[in-house]
Amino acid sequence: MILVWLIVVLFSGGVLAWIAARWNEAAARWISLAAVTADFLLSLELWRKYSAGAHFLPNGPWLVDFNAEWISIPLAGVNIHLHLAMDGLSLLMVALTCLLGIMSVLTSWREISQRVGFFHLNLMAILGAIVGVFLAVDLFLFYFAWELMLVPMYFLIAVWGHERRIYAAVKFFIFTQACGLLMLVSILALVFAHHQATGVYTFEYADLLNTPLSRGAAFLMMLGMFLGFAVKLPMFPLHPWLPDAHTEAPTAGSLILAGLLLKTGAYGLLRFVLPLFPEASRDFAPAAMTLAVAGIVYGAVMAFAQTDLKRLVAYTSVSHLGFVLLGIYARNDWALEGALVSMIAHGVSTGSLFMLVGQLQERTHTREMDRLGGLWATIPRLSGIAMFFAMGSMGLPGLGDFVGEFLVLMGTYYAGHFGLTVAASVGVLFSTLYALKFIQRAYHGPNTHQWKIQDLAPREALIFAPMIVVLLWLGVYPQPVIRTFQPAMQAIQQFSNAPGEAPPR
Amino acid sequence: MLKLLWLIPALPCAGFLTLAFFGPRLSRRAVALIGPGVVLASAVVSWSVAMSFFLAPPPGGAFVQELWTWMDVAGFHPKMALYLDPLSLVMMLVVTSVGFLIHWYSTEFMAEDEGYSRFFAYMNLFVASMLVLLLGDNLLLLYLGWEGVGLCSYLLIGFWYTDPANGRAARKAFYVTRVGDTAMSLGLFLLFTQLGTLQIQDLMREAHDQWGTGSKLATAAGLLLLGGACGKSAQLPLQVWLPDAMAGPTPTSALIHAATMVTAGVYLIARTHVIFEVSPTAQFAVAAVGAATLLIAGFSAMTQWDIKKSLAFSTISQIGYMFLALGVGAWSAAIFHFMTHAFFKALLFLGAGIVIEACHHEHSMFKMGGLRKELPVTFWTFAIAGCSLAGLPLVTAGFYSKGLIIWNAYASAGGSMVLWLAAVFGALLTSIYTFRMIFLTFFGEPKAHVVKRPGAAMKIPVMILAFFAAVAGFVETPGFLGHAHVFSNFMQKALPEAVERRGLGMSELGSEAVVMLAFLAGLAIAYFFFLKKPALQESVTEPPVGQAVHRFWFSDWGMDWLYDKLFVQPLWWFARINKRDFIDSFYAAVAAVTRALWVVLRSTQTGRLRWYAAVIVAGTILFVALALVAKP
Amino acid sequence: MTAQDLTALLPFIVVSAACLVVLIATAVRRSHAVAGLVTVAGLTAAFGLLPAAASVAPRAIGASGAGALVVLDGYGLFFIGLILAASVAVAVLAYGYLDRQEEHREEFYILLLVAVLGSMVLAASSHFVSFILGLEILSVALYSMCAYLRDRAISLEAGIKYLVLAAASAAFLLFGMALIYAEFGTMNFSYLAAQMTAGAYPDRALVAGGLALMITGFGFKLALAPFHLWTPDIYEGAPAPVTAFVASVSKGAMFALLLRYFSSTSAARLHGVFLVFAVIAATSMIAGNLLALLQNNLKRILAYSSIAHMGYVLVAFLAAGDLGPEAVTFYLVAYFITTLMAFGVVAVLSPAERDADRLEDVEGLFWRRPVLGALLTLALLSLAGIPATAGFFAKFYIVAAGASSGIWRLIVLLVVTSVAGLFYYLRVLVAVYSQPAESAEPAPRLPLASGVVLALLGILIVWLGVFPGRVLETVQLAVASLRF
Amino acid sequence: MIGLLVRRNLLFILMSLEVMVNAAGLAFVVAGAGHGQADGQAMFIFILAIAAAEVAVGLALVLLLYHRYRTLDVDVASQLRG
Amino acid sequence: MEGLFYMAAVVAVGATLMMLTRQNAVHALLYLILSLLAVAVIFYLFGAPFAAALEVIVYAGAIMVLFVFVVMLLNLGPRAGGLEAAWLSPTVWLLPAIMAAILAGEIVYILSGPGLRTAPAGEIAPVQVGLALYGPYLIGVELASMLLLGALVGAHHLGREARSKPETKTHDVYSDVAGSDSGGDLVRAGSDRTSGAA
Repeated sequence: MILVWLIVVLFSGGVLAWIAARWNEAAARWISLAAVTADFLLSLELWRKYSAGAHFLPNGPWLVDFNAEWISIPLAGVNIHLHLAMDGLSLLMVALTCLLGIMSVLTSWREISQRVGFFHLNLMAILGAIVGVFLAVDLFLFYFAWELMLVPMYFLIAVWGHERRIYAAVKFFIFTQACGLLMLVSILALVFAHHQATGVYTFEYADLLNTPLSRGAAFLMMLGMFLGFAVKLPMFPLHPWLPDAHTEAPTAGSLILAGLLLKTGAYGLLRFVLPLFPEASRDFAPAAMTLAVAGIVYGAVMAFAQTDLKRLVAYTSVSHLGFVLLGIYARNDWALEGALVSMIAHGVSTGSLFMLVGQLQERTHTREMDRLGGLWATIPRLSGIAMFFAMGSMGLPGLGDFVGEFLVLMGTYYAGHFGLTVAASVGVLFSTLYALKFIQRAYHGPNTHQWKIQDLAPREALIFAPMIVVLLWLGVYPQPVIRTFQPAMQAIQQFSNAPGEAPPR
Repeated sequence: MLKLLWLIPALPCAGFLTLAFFGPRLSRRAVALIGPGVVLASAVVSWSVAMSFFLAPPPGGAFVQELWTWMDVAGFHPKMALYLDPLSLVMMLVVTSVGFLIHWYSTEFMAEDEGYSRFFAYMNLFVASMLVLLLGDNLLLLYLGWEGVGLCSYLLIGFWYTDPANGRAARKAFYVTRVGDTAMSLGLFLLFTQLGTLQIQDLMREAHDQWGTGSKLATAAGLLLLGGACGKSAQLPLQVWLPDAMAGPTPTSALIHAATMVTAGVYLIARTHVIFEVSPTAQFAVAAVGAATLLIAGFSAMTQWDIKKSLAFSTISQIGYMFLALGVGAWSAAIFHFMTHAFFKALLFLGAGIVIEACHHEHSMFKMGGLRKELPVTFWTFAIAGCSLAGLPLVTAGFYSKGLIIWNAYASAGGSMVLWLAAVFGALLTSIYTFRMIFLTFFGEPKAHVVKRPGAAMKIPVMILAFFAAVAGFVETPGFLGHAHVFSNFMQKALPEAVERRGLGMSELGSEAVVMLAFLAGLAIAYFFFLKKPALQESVTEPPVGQAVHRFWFSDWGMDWLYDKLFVQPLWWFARINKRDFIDSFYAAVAAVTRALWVVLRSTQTGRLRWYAAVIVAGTILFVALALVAKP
Repeated sequence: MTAQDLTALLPFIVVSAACLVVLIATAVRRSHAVAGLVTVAGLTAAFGLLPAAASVAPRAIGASGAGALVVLDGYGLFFIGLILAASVAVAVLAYGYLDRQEEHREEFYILLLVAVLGSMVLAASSHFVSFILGLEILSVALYSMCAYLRDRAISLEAGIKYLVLAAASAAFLLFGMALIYAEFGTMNFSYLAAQMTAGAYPDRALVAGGLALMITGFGFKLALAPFHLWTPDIYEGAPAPVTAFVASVSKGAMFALLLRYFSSTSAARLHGVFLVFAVIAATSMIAGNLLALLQNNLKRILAYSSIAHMGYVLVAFLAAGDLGPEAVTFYLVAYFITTLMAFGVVAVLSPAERDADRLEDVEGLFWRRPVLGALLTLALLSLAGIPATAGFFAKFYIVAAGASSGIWRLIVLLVVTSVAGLFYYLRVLVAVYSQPAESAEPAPRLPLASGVVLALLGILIVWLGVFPGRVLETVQLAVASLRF
Repeated sequence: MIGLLVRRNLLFILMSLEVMVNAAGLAFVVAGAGHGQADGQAMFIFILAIAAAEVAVGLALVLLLYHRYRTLDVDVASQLRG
Repeated sequence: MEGLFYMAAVVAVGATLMMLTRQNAVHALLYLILSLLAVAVIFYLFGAPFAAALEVIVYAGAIMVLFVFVVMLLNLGPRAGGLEAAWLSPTVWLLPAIMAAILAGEIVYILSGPGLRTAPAGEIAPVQVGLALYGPYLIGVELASMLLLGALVGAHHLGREARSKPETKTHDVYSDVAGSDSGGDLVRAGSDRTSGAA
């Protein structure tokens, strides 16, 4: 029942904030902050309870399970359940969502001044939908939450964005929706293939797992679903929506976009594509990994080429998520763990980078690197934090990203793709290029424009402190995170290996 | 006492944290206390640990202190553990002691600089990560220290960030070292996937058991590790960054680019010596790289006008010597040379710092002169260090350590006549540019008047270093001079003994004699060229050939220009043309096509009734035809 | 005409009676309120009597030699109920809308009632005669309704265009019917079905030709691809409530008949007809979505989107599996609600002299009139097929039906074109949420009745989107009776 | 049917429409006669009613068009486009 | 018998073609009436005397009279001729003619199939038609009356004099036409007439 509470708290918080905003705007902010923090505490409590020994419920590898009747069409035999379930993977993802949720509320404390109520409604709606995506186990419910995620995000960008927000919002919407519909078609094809085999319509994840599929059909379905998720996790050829959406979204928007929406793509691949179509994924793996590496290198080079700060950080996400995709498709223990750790680390480090750029934009009203420069003198603390997170996103050992990337590269190497590992490592090298360029252009160098801006306010320090702690903690002692993910990863491995083929240890 | 091992890296780390967060608020006096104080404490602890290590050597010659398991992923479980054995002990002692002296020196050198606390924070972080590198129990922890050290060198080189040139030099240093690090990480992957562990000791055992000598995998791993080492220690392919790294404050050059960081590569190869023993080709590659680098750097050093750049090239060539030693199998000789080099090179840099400060931040040696009288202490200490570098026989530490390496270059298993000749010619070059430097700055008529005399804080460390530069040599003397093997015996437990090969053409005495000859020749040439008749220099560099050679050597054998053309330009070009992300244009094209379709379709909505009727009729005709034609 | 027949025909009788009462009332004394009230009362009474008629269902009326003219089965009654409900909504919206016009207002209600009767006959017809009569009653009433506001040039133009083109397509339809009658000698769907399935008919060309001609009639009325050119002009020209009626009820009734005709005569199995319908569906989806891309007249956008939506429903229609008819019926229910909502908002917003159909009228609506803005957003989201709205589940159901019967090419085309469809829905959404232009004249006061109706529709959209279970059961019951 | 497409005068369009409907009526009667059933003629009567209704509304529209534009050219009334 | 049928058919088609090409509206109307009469003859030949009578009375009689009345009302006569000529340039004829030809070809192909029974099975007396009308098609008749009611109200509304623009009263003509057709339900027809007066 606690799972339903996770979602209900967020949505009700949003509505309350919208209503409260009628009278005074600060109340709206406090309500949404309270809602997200409540959720965060819930997830932490869940984590504490379940990280000890991951024991499974009878019906599959779930820690907590909630199942209720939703749409039942007796005649046609279709019965769709409101089936929420949580395992190690979704537990961590929900925790990340709540953490970044708190951050996004805090950062938009001063930045969003008009229509605050509606803003918080959308914010809470997105978070609720994302939690829904992470918990949904019934494919229809998953697709329902997946599509629900888009609308509030669209509003967030379209109403509170910057100059070209309409273009960016529409582009974002169409990109994701197009592939989302492809995913719908493949889900339905799977359901009907299952119907042919067993005569019953079901959207249950557990039942659909072992539907006998012909090789060609399985590949097509897998491709449809893969595209649906690959667009969200900006895979190389499908990524152009990301830079626009990021540059135009308000700070909270791009924080959630980078921190969470990209993860839903990766989560989808892990939860649905690999287990549901084992052989097809195996055949598709080399192609996916090459695309991932292309994404890493291309993302890094493009980040290097940008002059707009937010676009630079956006392209870094393309590069980092390339690693996650690489890890997922290397399909062995290290790569999967690496993918998860780098997902969380990326959420924290890129999220903070966006908040930093947001602060910078709030103070200097510009994102163009050429007009910035020499800020270290005027705002040493903020620049120091920027340096810290830039190093993080560069994959400096001792911080979260490195652990993830190292494990992913190790896994890829172990899976026998030597060429890909070299290319990916070159990608890491390029990441140094853009990280240092970011530091050099924005903070070092002469103070050409005589910026006189005030340094970090206590509220902002409150935001960055936990993020620094989490990133460091992930870098130095990622063990609790890895242990929680272990059972879920075991289940995914076991599902996604075709019967008879030993897991590539 | 060994239990306090974790304190050694922890202290500078704590220093970094306090200075980073509370630095700006502390007074200069407090910062001056915390910065060097922390490193002093760390030095004291390391000496005490060294004492207890000597007195009661732990079983098996090494002590492991496990802190916590870093990560445990299905078979890959690196731990945060510190590993102490003679090799890391020596390195640790040198780093902490020399580090403290340099900290003490920079309290005064950086006195009037506004980023005072920031400087010490970075320096403490550097010492901490260097110690983590040295004491790292597994290669991953070593890699953590490795990158940390790279980061600090970037921060310190770009310390005076207001000048973009410093920024560019710092970024160049970081990129090139990062290239090396990537090669090394690939090596790590290879090692782990093949041998199943990254814990250094088990790695060495596994490598020995599983790989027969000359196995391709071992060679690949060795070469990759060599790549990493070259990146960090500025060896042949990746040495372009060190000369530019001189843009940082002089104490950093002294600490990082002379004494400690650049020798990290040497430590890495020494630590993973089993891999190189298993694959002779990799070992020979190390020797070849060492020999080539020491020659090239030697030539370039002769043509530099900036005192610090000349010292930088000399560092590269000295590390070339160490790589040569490692290449031929004389492991302890390399470490011995590292120790002595750390002392006199740090001293040379500090001396150069004093000189630059004295001549109002003047870097060019040709504009200095005759500082002998104004800065007597600096002159004497500088001269001792110079002689030690050049290898003044019998008295200086440099002579012993370099002599040993040159002898091993010939005598040891991997040695050969060619290597020996290269080493000797290198020694000649070394003495030429060392004495060139001494004569230009300290002798001849004074061109610049001295602005600032070095205070006590600068003089004392310099004097201590001078003492070590002279004395440190007697720990390991060659056969015919008392045959003291204190150092190599001590290293015995960590590194294998250098084995003599049969059929030697010449004795150790002969090689030492030749080295002495080279030293004297270099001294003479330097004296003749740079003190007696300065006019002679123009006669060499005037003719077009000489001019070309001069410019070629000056620009580090054209490597800078080559790398720029090969890597940097294409990247900038691609960045410029592709700013708009050409994949985006593909989607824009799709949008344009749909827009065109819309325009076409809109034109069908003419609004005229008869056109609508015509379309309906046409539709009917089409469908009737279709219905008739289609098979039932 | 036995007693059961009469009870079965009760809804028809009540609607005709209401029409006459309004006629006489207006003759006695012109009062808008009375006319409106009687209409609404009549329609609700008819809706109330549906269970009574259902008790007697299924009744085939006029079942002597020539076969039943009208059959009142679960399916027919379901659609009649749907039509009556929609007409009540249209009537209420029209009341608010006409209140602001100086034109004679009472005739509209008579025409509306006649049109409703026509569509009811269509929904329940199972014979060519009742088919053509129902169609013509509906169309003739619509001609006058389109041209109702006589002082507006565009209304007149819409009326003329609609009349001429409808008459022409009716002529083709009649000719097609004549050919099929000539071949089979009977005009009743069930008899035709019997003979067609038997395959006894010698002259295949005659039947195929006849069917093709009839398709023109269907195509015109449902505004499918090649015959869609009239739709945007009539939607824009006609007053908003009339457009709402045309877009929803007339199309719904026609599709009900199409479904009954083709599923009973199983003519769809003829490959020729299947191919024709597939081509029509494809072209209407493409044309519908593409034409609306850069439109900035709201009514024209909704016109084109309704073309596209009819294309989607046709896809479900072609998916003849067990899910096909259900998907079609459910989609029509969702489509009714959404279209009525969208046009309802336009009707409520339009001042006296012209319809508020330009995008500028909707500019920043959400910030000026939050309730209306939210309702319009709901309608647009449902049209686009975003979750938590009826449109989403409807589209989901169609794709499911398509997937079950394996017509993959059409499904993929549906997906691709609906993405293009997103674009223009978003364009309108952007306008609704952008900064309101100060110059926008204050929107007329929201009449209470229309407000209630719109709110009700909004609730229905969300309810269908989140808990479609209840409605799905009734749909399945209705469709079960179709396959007698 | 040709008149419908060619003539711009609304009146002529209406007349050609009448011809088309009449043709359909003829087809029905012939079909009915062919089968010897009275249904054809019954249908014909209904077609008459339909035609009459159409003509009635059509001519009303003609009058309106004439009063508004003083001409019967149907292309005058084509503001709705695009 | 055959000759008469073909002759009537030729007259009908010829008259319609003539109707199309006339500039003068009245001439066109007269040709149309002629073609309708020809069709009536064909009906008679096919053994549908009642239909033929109806065709003459209702179609040719009432509807065409209506047309004539409107033409007279708007006195289109010769004056409009000039305009019409401009509109009938040969090129305008080309496309529709081709389409008409294709459609005609299709229909001929359809009709040429084996299925059609050519010979009329015999005369269908009006009494049978009446029985059919009031047997199964009773509802049809009722609906037809509603249809005419709708048309009546629509025409009345559209035809009513606009407030500002001058206009002649034309609506009373329709009522009797609608009335006569529906035949059976005189009661309703009566009520139409009263409403018309208002």
